[in-house]
Amino acid sequence: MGQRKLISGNHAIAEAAIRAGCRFFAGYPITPSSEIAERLAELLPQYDGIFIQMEDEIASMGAIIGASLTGKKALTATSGPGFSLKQENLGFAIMGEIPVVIVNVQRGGPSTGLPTFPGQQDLMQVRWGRHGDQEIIALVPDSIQESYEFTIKAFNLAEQYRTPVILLTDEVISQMKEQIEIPDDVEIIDREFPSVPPEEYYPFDGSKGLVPPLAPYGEGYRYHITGLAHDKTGFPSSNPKVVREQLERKLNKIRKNRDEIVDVEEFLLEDAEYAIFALGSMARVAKQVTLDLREEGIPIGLLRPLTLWPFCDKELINYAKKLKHIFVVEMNFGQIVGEVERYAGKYTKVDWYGRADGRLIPPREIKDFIKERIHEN
Amino acid sequence: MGQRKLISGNHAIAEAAIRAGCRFFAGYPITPSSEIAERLAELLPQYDGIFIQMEDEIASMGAIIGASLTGKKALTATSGPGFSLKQENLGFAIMGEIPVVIVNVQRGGPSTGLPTFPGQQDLMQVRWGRHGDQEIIALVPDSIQESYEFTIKAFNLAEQYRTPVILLTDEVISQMKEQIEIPDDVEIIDREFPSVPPEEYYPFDGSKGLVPPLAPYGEGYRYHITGLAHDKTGFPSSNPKVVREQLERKLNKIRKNRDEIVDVEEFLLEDAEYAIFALGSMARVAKQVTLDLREEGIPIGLLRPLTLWPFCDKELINYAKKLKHIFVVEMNFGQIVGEVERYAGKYTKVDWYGRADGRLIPPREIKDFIKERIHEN
Amino acid sequence: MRHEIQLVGQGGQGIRLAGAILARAFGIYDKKNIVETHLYGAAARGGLSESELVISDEEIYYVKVQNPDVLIVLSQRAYDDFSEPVKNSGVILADDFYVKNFKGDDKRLTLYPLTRIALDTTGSLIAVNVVSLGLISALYSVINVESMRKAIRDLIREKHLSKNLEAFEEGYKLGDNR
Amino acid sequence: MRHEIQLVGQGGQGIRLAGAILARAFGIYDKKNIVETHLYGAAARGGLSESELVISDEEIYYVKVQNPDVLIVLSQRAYDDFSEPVKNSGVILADDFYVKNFKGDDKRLTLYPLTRIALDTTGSLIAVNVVSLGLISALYSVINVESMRKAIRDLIREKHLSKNLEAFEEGYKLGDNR
Amino acid sequence: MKTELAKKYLRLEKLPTLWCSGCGHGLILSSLLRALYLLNIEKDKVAMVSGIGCSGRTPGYVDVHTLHTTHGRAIPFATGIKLMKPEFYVLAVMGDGDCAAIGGNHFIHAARRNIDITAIVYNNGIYGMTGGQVSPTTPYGAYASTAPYGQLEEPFDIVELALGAGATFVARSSIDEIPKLDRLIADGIKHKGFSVIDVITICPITFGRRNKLGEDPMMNLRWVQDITVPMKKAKDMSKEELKGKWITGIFRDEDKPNLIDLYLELNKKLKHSMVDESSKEGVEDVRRQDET
Amino acid sequence: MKTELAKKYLRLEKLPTLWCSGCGHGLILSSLLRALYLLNIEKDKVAMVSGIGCSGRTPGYVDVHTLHTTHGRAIPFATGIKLMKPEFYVLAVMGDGDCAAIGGNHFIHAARRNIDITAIVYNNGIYGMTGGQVSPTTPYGAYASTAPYGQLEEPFDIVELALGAGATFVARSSIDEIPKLDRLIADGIKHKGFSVIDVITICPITFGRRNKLGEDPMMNLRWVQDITVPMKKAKDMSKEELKGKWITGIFRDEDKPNLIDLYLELNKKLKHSMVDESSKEGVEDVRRQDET
Amino acid sequence: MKNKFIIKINEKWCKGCNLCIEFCPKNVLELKDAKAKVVSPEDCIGCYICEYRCPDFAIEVNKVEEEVPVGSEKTNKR
Amino acid sequence: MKNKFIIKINEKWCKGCNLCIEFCPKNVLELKDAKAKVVSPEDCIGCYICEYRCPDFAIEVNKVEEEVPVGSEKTNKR
Ligand SMILES: Cc1ncc(C[n+]2csc(CCOP(=O)(O)OP(=O)(O)O)c2C)c(N)n1
Ligand SMILES: Cc1ncc(C[n+]2csc(CCOP(=O)(O)OP(=O)(O)O)c2C)c(N)n1
Ligand code: SF4
Ligand code: SF4
Ligand code: SF4
Ligand code: SF4
Ligand code: SF4
Ligand code: SF4
Ligand SMILES: [Mg+2]
Ligand SMILES: [Mg+2]
Repeated sequence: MGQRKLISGNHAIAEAAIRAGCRFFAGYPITPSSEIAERLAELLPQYDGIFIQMEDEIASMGAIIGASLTGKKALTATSGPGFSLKQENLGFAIMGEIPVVIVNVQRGGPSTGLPTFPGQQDLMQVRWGRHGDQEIIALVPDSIQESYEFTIKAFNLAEQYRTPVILLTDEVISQMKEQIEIPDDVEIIDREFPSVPPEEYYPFDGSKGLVPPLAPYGEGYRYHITGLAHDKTGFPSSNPKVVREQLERKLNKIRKNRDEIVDVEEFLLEDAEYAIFALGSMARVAKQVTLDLREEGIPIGLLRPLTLWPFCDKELINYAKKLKHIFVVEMNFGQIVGEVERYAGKYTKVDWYGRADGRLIPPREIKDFIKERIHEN
Repeated sequence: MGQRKLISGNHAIAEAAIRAGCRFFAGYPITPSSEIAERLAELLPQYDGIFIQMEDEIASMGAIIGASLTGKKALTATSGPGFSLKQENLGFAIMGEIPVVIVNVQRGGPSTGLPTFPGQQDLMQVRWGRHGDQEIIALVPDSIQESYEFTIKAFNLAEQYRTPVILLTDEVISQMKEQIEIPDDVEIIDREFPSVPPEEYYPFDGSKGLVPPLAPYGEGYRYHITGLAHDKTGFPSSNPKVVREQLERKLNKIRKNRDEIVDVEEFLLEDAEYAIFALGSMARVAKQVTLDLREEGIPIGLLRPLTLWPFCDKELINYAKKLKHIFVVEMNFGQIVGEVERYAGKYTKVDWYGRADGRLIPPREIKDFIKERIHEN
Repeated sequence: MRHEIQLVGQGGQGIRLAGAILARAFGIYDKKNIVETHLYGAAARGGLSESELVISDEEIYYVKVQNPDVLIVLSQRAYDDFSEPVKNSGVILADDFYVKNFKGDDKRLTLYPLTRIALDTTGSLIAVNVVSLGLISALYSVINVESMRKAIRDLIREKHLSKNLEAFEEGYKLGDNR
Repeated sequence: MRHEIQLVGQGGQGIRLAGAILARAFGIYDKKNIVETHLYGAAARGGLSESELVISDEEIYYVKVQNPDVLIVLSQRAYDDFSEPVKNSGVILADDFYVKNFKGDDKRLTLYPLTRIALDTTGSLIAVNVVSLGLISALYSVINVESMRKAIRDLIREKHLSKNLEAFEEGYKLGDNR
Repeated sequence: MKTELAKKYLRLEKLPTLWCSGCGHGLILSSLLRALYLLNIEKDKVAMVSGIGCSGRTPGYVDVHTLHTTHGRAIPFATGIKLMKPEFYVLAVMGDGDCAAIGGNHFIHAARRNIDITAIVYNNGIYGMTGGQVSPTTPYGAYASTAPYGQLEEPFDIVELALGAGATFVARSSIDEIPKLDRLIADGIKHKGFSVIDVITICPITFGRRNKLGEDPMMNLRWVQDITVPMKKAKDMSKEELKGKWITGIFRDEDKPNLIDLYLELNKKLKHSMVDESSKEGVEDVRRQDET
Repeated sequence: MKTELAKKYLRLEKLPTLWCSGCGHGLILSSLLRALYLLNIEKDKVAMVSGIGCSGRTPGYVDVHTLHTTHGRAIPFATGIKLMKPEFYVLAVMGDGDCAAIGGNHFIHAARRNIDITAIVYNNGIYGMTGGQVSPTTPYGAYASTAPYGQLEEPFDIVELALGAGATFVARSSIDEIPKLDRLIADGIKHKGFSVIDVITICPITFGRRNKLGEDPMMNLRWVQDITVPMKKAKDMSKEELKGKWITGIFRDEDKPNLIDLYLELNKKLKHSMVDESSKEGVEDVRRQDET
Repeated sequence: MKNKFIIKINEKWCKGCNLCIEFCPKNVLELKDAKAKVVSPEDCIGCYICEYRCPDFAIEVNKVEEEVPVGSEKTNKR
Repeated sequence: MKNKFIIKINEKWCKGCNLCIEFCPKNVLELKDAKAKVVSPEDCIGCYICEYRCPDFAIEVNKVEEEVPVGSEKTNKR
């Protein structure tokens, strides 16, 4: 059995990163994420890795992309304001198909907002924060255990799909301490090495699959990467057919693999007539609400996305068809409810409860809301 | 009758800005927006205004906020990569409720993408690009005439609602030339001056309406603005009730006034059974398609949002209830279709056609697509 | 059973360390499920300091304290702002040095000379945290005092350890006597 | 009626200026609706240069040229890449100095010594743009030659004007003669 | 006494400040207020702009036009204000991280432009607000939460950086040089053009504690005395002796046209000489556009 | 001949370059390749990183590991590469806007850190790629599309800026100093630590044309001859005479520990001396966390 | 004509940082209950050091010239 | 033993910028049809200036030592 530990979410992320094989961290301090950096500043040099505090978040994002190209796994961590600054270079990583992991520990927003309080207000930004069409993978833990496991999963997905992955946590999950069990065995996925000799290698060649291998620097494969639209060789092209093919492949490697990537937790849904849809720290609150309502005889369950993006549209629709009513609960002023309405709205009633004032919404409030809505019908 | 001119979209924006009373421009060059800056570099000094090229887009965004606080109207212009960089300070302007206008001339993305080709790939970024909950106003012209008029409207809305407004255009509309008629009279709205003496002035006091007046610097009103959550005085507060009230007011001044703000064009919709939903340069293509299909006897029309955000949900639903089928056409890989599905999906069929390869999608392609879908049913 | 313990005071009273000790005692030595959260404000020093603990044999979903079983208040403001939600059956343990004004007649409240004991045994104000821990270890049956001692040994630096253990025992006596 | 005119060549042949002159002649003097768009590539000089014009009495919705009525090609690459979409009833006017290889037997195509005339009348390659404008003014009835002359006067700098007008007339003669 | 008089610039109801006991930032604020008082500046003519950090709390306490912007961006916001309000005194107060890490670019560009803003750097060599991470002025070898084995990077010399970027008034002082600092800040404010005052200060809580100075403000202040050397004295010291020391004094005080004056001049010139022809005829812009 | 041999570093199939006829950027590229040739550097040990701009096209032509990043960000990407591949020669090629406008902060921080990267600035005093807007090195009074009445701001002196920021190798040259430039670049590459080579170059198309030099490369090159002065000669010139001139030569060449070596040393030390106790026990991190 | 100095400490603002106390050349001040206190006002020489060294606007020194009668506007203001 | 120099111009790469021509001290080169051309190869003194001044890798100067027989590997390579 694995080792038992009592640590914070931020420290769990740092330690899991080491476990996942991360050997480079570049970041810029920001509450409530800084402990990830601080812990890695201690750990990385012990594992022959490198920790660097850069001059800002833009530089941090650039540095981890550079580091990843050498074949190493690289991480950065930030919170809202810093995440906003990273968008341009994050878009570059998506365009260049460079595996990196970005932690966004959500705090209350907008703007400088409430630095020491939680929020779930960057859900849509994660998906749409950048110019240009892009797909992104984002994982949302609701415990320290998951903070650890999803960190490893984030690195795995990044390597497997050759793409940036966001670990989207929040102030509650990152700052609180609870026990976790460090698993003895974890699966670690490393990026594929090209199977062809350098002369035949094209870094964006989709002919053999949606995810072309990425050759690490210094192994005889000398190629070009640009943020410009490019062809399979990596060199710029504005030929509409080429542009489209490349971009579609980049989108499709996520879209077409969504079944492999998307994961949800189904909590007491089997016989449910109602369901809450919630994620991250609010999903924990929702579990409490579910149990409480069940005690009162209401057949309710919880559908919790573990991967926020790609969105769990299929899983949701599947339940929507069976359910009388879905209650979306989030710590913001209306974000993921839009997606739920888009997919479930045709099949069932969708209601929303949420707000963002820096505090977890307590179970009672949600319970009252749901009961009222159920009785209205 | 107004003066007739033959100018490009970018120049129309620059000239309209002067007309709207803009006296400050801070920007950073980027294709295909640079002519806006270049023209204002010529014009502003002639109108006792100031043009400054800043060191980057972040600084440009900061500078126009500073300038606006002095009571002057201020503008910046950019394209995708620069727009991504502006997000953090744009969020500050929303939080601080500071009127400014930002032009985003969309080019092909993602990343550096296709600098000299058009795209409609920042539609969702405009809405969701920042951390924290925010509402934004975004106008989308489809001609040079509208580029001129919407620029003035953007300044008016910014002043009226004390909020940043985005003028979202694209490479086609910004670079092409066509005739416009400069209207003789235009309505110019200036921000409200406080009606109370300085001692009684609170810059975020929502008690008298959703939009508190903003006192210009140097008139005896000395107040504080911060990006932190704050109370009506502008000073930081983390009191959940205060935080929530303030944030809700900021959101509601857009949400509750959506009927005043939202505008759509209804093109041949009166007797339509089908409709295209398209905007900006693609709406012009869609108009051609509509006319062509009408000639073939298909009763189709076009619903075109002039304000992309807030979204024209009501107007759309209204038509969705009557229509057999809505065809969303956009120059990207699926963005605004999500909103259309969310609101119209319950009432009618929604289909999507789009792509982004740097070229306007020609009418024939869209026509074929629509006819095929109609016949399938 | 879900138990909720909350400690509130100001910066410099070792509140967060006390929370960590409790967390460790329950979480590591007693093998209960625990979640520790805390408030930390804008001020680095002198501001409010808070730590809260949810303890349970089952899984803990809602991680924040709602109606504490035990609330320790080490400052007036802590008492003013945090006493209300405490369960009717719960207890409020207040430091008699800092907490002087009370709202009406509160049956949940008891005053203890925590700060004075801290000063007497260690000469330092900060030891008020371990004194408080000693007190609740005696008063509150879910707490295993041996685990607490172990957790203190784990988390307090060598050079302060013996003084702190002494203070802990003094606190314990305070509770045991009553 | 919708008319589509497209000019393609390389940087340094004044393509964009020619497009602007056409746009001005139609748009300002003839009061037609026009839309002028253009391609501009990554290279500042030496790359492809293109300007296209849609002219109509009605509103112009689709702003790009689809099947040009008139295509002027001033480079081989221009011919290779842009001739295909030209209407069957349309014309391709090619410069015989730069365009040398043709695909099969193209009835739409006619060769003209545009560059040579430009060199002869002005001594400069760049005047090929106004020569071309002269040519199409003669060939293409929708074009009002007086408006073209006015537009040239508006847009060409004083010191180059007379030479350019001369080149324009030479181009006009070239079309008128046939 | 002077302090008392300078208190007219305070928002009294906002005090006590949120800074920790003995935080050096308060000393800079009080110097700053006395400088305003010395110059007898009207409150309504002052804008004070900050970024984010403990230093960024400053504007909240001062009864002028105050703006607490985003981290590192005080100067761009200040630039917008100054350009539209040339008659204003515009002060940018920044932490060392704020000014020289994330905000470094704006800082050097303001210096280059010689825009008439006064930049005051609260240089405690650490990120106070976020809990003690290294800053670009953390001394080599010092400990910080993100330098648990000691900082490996060399610090910026803010003065050198400002000089290299072209600032026209550049000075350094410390919280141990009060009331000299009052004068220095006043000189900076009076200076027409970009002025920089780098003030060496202390953060006992996040720097002192990790670096064997403890949380005692006095210990930390003694360290400031240790590492600062007045310019006069420095002249007689060897390079070796000066290693790790910050020299205090005025490094540059230069009269040069400042950006605002140049702008105003241009606008005046244009007002009398020209009207844009294109706005009449739509000609010039066609020509222009075709050129690019 | 040398050029021919240096062509082994070219991606021949990518030529001719997309640069305009007579663009100075090609001259810098050829110097750069000869420098690699001079040092006999293995292609597989070189990473060349650029931002966006005409200068940013450089990596596309060079047969090494090449990365065309976002505008202004060459150095951060290069930093990540260098830190993970200490044995690599990492070159950052940047335009003046790229390096000193949007990228200014990264530039000064790399200098401060003394990270072993070679920065080559293609300094044409203009934004070539976007059509001739002012750059931070546009001379005072020069015309540009965003300075139709002449530039009102003073330019950066890239050398002064680099020196002020702490760079350990700082030199300036021009495209009129070839083949001297080859050597200089080679020196920069060899230098262990951050090296800066500011190369004055020309953009006839967007700068020349607007500034009475026309599009003729020769005219533009003569202007470079005019405005550059070798260090030796400059010593005998007055301040007045040097106004508006760029001095060429090596300004600093200093031996100082560079960041990579410091990191490697630390890692080596740690490897032999410690294991993180907390990973065994979960104790240390509780304690640690409670401290902040 | 000896000057007198009135030292005023604003306890609400004083954070007990000790700086004024450490710097006072005449040991006029002392720390009590985490606040600065004036213990020997008569020793004060009016050097203003305490005022200048206080980071919290919490201590002020005012000269009272003997000729100014107590109760005049000047002293009363405080 | 006089050296000979072979000047090779790659017309595909030459952009006719004129720089080599302007700088050649011996007027060996000329611009024709927008490309550099060698017009008087015999005057070349092998100073390599043209090569160093070309921004486009389009001109190369190679010394042919007289003793090397034509057809040897060394000259053939070109
Ligand atoms: C974009 C962004 N990144 C990071 C932060 C977090 N942050 C707030 S203050 C600060 C640094 C504070 O240090 P300094 O500027 O030296 O000021 P001090 O607190 O020391 O006065 C940081 C990194 C932020 N608010 N925004
Ligand atoms: C974030 C961002 N802002 C602006 C641009 C547009 N842009 C591309 S290159 C460039 C400047 C080019 O000038 P310089 O760096 O001097 O290089 P040059 O072309 O002169 O070699 C600009 C502003 C961009 N690509 N990205
Ligand atoms: S953390 Fe440091 S800088 Fe911030 S207020 Fe406290 S002592 Fe001052
Ligand atoms: S625009 Fe200027 S910098 Fe760019 S390639 Fe042409 S000449 Fe060179
Ligand atoms: S004025 Fe001088 S002597 Fe008097 S209390 Fe203050 S420091 Fe001491
Ligand atoms: S210096 Fe000020 S805050 Fe510190 S002890 Fe003295 S009066 Fe109090
Ligand atoms: S080598 Fe010298 S002499 Fe010979 S062609 Fe070149 S420049 Fe002229
Ligand atoms: S320098 Fe090079 S590109 Fe220019 S003309 Fe000579 S060979 Fe051609
Ligand atoms: Mg600091
Ligand atoms: Mg440049």
